[in-house]
Amino acid sequence: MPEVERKIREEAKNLLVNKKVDFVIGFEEGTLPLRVSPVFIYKGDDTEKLIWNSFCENNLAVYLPEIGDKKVAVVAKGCDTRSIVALIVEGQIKREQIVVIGIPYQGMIDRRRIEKEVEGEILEVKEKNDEILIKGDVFEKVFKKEDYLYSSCKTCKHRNPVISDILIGEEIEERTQVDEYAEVNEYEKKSVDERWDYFNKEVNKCIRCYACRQACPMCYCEECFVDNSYPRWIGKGLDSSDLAVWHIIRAYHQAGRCVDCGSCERACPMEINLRFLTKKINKEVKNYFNFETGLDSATSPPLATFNVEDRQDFIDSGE
Amino acid sequence: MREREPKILAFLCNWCSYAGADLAGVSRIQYPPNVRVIRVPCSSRVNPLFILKALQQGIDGVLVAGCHPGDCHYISGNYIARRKFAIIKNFLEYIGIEEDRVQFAWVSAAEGARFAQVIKEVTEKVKRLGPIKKLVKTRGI
Amino acid sequence: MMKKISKKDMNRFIKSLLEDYTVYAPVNTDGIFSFKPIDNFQGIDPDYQNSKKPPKEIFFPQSETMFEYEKGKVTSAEKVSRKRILLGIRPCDAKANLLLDNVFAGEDYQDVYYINKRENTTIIGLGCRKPLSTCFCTSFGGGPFSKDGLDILLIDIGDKYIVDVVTDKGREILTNKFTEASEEELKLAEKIKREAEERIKSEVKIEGVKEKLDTMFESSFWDKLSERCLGCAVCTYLCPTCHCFDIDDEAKDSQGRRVRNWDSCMFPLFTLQASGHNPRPTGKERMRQRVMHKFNYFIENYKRAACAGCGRCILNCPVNIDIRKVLKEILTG
Amino acid sequence: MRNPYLPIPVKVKKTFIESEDRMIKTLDLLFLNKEDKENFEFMPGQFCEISVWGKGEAPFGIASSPLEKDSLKFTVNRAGIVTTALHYLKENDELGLRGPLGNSYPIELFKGKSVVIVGGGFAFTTLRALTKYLLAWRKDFKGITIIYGARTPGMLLYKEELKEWERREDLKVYITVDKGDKNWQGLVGFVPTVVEKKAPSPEDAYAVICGPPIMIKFTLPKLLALGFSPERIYTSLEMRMKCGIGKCGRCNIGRFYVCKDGPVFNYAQLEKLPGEY
Repeated sequence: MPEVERKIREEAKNLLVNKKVDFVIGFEEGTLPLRVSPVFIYKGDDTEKLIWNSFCENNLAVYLPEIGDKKVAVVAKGCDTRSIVALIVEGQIKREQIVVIGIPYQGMIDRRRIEKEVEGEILEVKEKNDEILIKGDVFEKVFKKEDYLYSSCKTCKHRNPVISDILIGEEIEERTQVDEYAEVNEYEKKSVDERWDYFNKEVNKCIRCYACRQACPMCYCEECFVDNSYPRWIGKGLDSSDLAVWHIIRAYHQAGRCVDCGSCERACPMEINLRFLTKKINKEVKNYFNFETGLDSATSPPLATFNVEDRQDFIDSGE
Repeated sequence: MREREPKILAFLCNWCSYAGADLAGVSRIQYPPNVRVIRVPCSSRVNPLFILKALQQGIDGVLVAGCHPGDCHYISGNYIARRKFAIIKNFLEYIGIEEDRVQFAWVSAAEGARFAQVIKEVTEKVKRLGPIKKLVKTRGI
Repeated sequence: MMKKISKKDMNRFIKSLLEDYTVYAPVNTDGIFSFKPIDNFQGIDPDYQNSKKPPKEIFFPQSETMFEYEKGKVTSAEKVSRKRILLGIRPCDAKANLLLDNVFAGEDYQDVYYINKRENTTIIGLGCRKPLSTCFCTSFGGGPFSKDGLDILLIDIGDKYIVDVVTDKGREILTNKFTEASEEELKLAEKIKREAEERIKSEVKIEGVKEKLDTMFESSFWDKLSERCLGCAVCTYLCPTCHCFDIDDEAKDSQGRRVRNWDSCMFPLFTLQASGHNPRPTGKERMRQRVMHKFNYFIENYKRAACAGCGRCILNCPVNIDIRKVLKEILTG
Repeated sequence: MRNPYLPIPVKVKKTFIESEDRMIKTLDLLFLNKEDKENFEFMPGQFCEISVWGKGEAPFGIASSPLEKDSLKFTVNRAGIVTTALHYLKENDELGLRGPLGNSYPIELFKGKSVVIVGGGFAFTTLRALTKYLLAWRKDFKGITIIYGARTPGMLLYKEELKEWERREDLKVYITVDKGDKNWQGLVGFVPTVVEKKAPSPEDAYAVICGPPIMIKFTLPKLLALGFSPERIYTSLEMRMKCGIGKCGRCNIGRFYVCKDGPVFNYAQLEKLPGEY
């Protein structure tokens, strides 16, 4: 058993047995290869269920706005801890309610990419150091983890938890050299019509299941704008104009709030490139307001505040 | 064939830009008649959804105008609005909506002539783009 | 009636059908298959396992105009302008259509939109040579080569298809390119079938689930089951038997259209009343509704579960809630 | 095959503001086509889906009795888009109508028996239909008791008719308000308390109860304590509905669809159903 997994169980057990928390949110074995499932653990004995591997892709902070007045421990990667900070900043949870079990991690494996690279169904997976061993009916293949990380993990600059009460595993060196907006910059070079065509193609895959919204820790609104009936902003069908507005506003509402954990994209059954939208928002937030989400709990979200000196080069000011 | 005149929607803040429009009117300054005005209490009242909803319905261009920085009737409304607009404007361009479909301006109550000038420029820019095709909802609203 | 046709002739045959029919076939878009009208046919994509969205959408589209109106003048969109062929659907989904028939074409109100499309469609199914580990159609009386709900079943035996003609509707479209299958070919088809059936390892016990659920409405099981659920509609939208919808007007002034869109019992809005009261206020009640509706209420009304074992909800749930596990826990817990 | 989703055309004959807060309005409708009118046969307790062109469709219980000639009444509480639009309608405005939908109060069972009608707030609509029907065939029934409550005197529906009913000798009418005003001389108090105090006899009697969930919750035990059996207490369920014909799924409770198998149920039935209403 990997050391990290053993430590998670041990710490979770301690917290529960000593009644430091009401429950622990972590991961358990999934029913499919390359999958795990979030789990809520209430009893010390059940902590044996907890696991840790390169498929723990969900951002468990998504469950926190619903915990009421409970005290909860949560297993969190770097991005997840930034979501927790963002939720604290927005007053959705209280710091003292949460015990963060922070885990520095190199990134999660993009299961879909692996699935696409083998012929036939994957039946067995083993993780060994830097490699993933995949077995199917008629094939066996080894993948280098680093080459198959989720795109959000590949460009992540905050792989260490920004807050943690219990840190499990060694802190890892942050990559300062990666260009996290490389894809956005590339995209910006395209012509306006090319950009629209791609955007349109992507959003037209949407089936309005709202998995992206539901998987996002920051989409905690009591009633989402698409569900408003009065005014009813957009139609509920598959009209491409409505789909476009849904995805524009969903991304826009993430301004200064998205930690780029990639949960929305992983949840999407239609495999829409959702990060290419939020990533642009993140880029502009950085550009205009020099802000990155979830790094500290003292700074207000950028769209809830202002600076008199903010750039206004896009406004006709008469000067 | 005659060019179709563009339809432009202007959200004007009640305290400055709307008064500026009024001044342009009472001063009898001529400006293109393409603009339909919606008066809002403050430029920060303009939710980006309003802009998208207008484009969805076939409006060729949207202008949002408010008080100059420092002049907001509500002290800081236009500063907040400015942040929202920075994001949405860049984002709409990014996904392929032409830059000039959505424009922003500061116009004070004293700037009747400037209001006319802004409208003239906005109209020209939108005219150059031609009728809106992207984002328009063709059935229902 | 067992016939055969070479794959080459099959392609020509499908192309010839395009003249009189709208042909829906699995189309690969960026790795995701969906049933779309095609204008050319070059065979079924070898990567095709099953469509992401179930083919129920051919009869019950996710978003469908019911009628257009201008003030009181109503023009219904119930008619189907062209006959249709639905090509390449999997036996589980064909079986699921039969379950939907109970709802839309049952004894009381007839849903003309669904029925018109259903009646005007000839369904050519494609047997599954390689069912996935998440397939459990056999638990519901189906199988990788089940003929229920199909007009024609195709069995891929390499360079040709064995064509099992199930209904008269299927027989009607055949041409002289379909010839008698030989003894040997039929034997091969049998072998392929057997091998496929053996591959299905996910056996889910269904007997007793309904009775157990009868006693479980107040159980804490639902709290436990729903806590990890995100409340999205992946499981219901991708389910070939889910049939809930919303009716919505898209209109300007008094002119517009009435549309129906898929809806999901997993959304809080589904049951929220104008007063603010919600009979199913939390994820727990909504998860319970989904399971109860499929494995209790539906059985009570129609004598079978509203599940065909296609495995879509298992494969696509963002938090890996596995209905096979849920059913097992219901029986044993 | 008839398309059950297509509305038939009707128009507004008259509108009437019922409540002092002007939020409740009664619409009286007329059929535009003669054959639609002839085909429209209903019983008290059934409902219709009303379409406001350009706005949408919503379900409403029929407030008039089938025996009222040239009248089809719906009482509408203004809450959302459709109900607001309905409030803005004027005489001769055209609408769409689907129905009658759902089941009705079991009037056959009531014959030769007493009927106790308990209503609260604006849920009195189908109870009005029922009352009118019972009064039209008065001699077919034994005692008729009406207990009806609203927040204030001004919030009572059908005020003129209530007065008329109070004057009649062949039925007992108890009108109560949560809070009276200076002109109010009737009962003050909540419906459950009035039910308890006035204690209508359960002998050979059926009870029909409609109102806000909280009222029903507290009235039900009182009726049971008086000796009404669950089989003889009927109610009409409120659920969010769309299709009205048991397809769209949202009003599903247990094996039933409230729109198709209801909305009228007795408490013996409801006790066996999940309490999701």
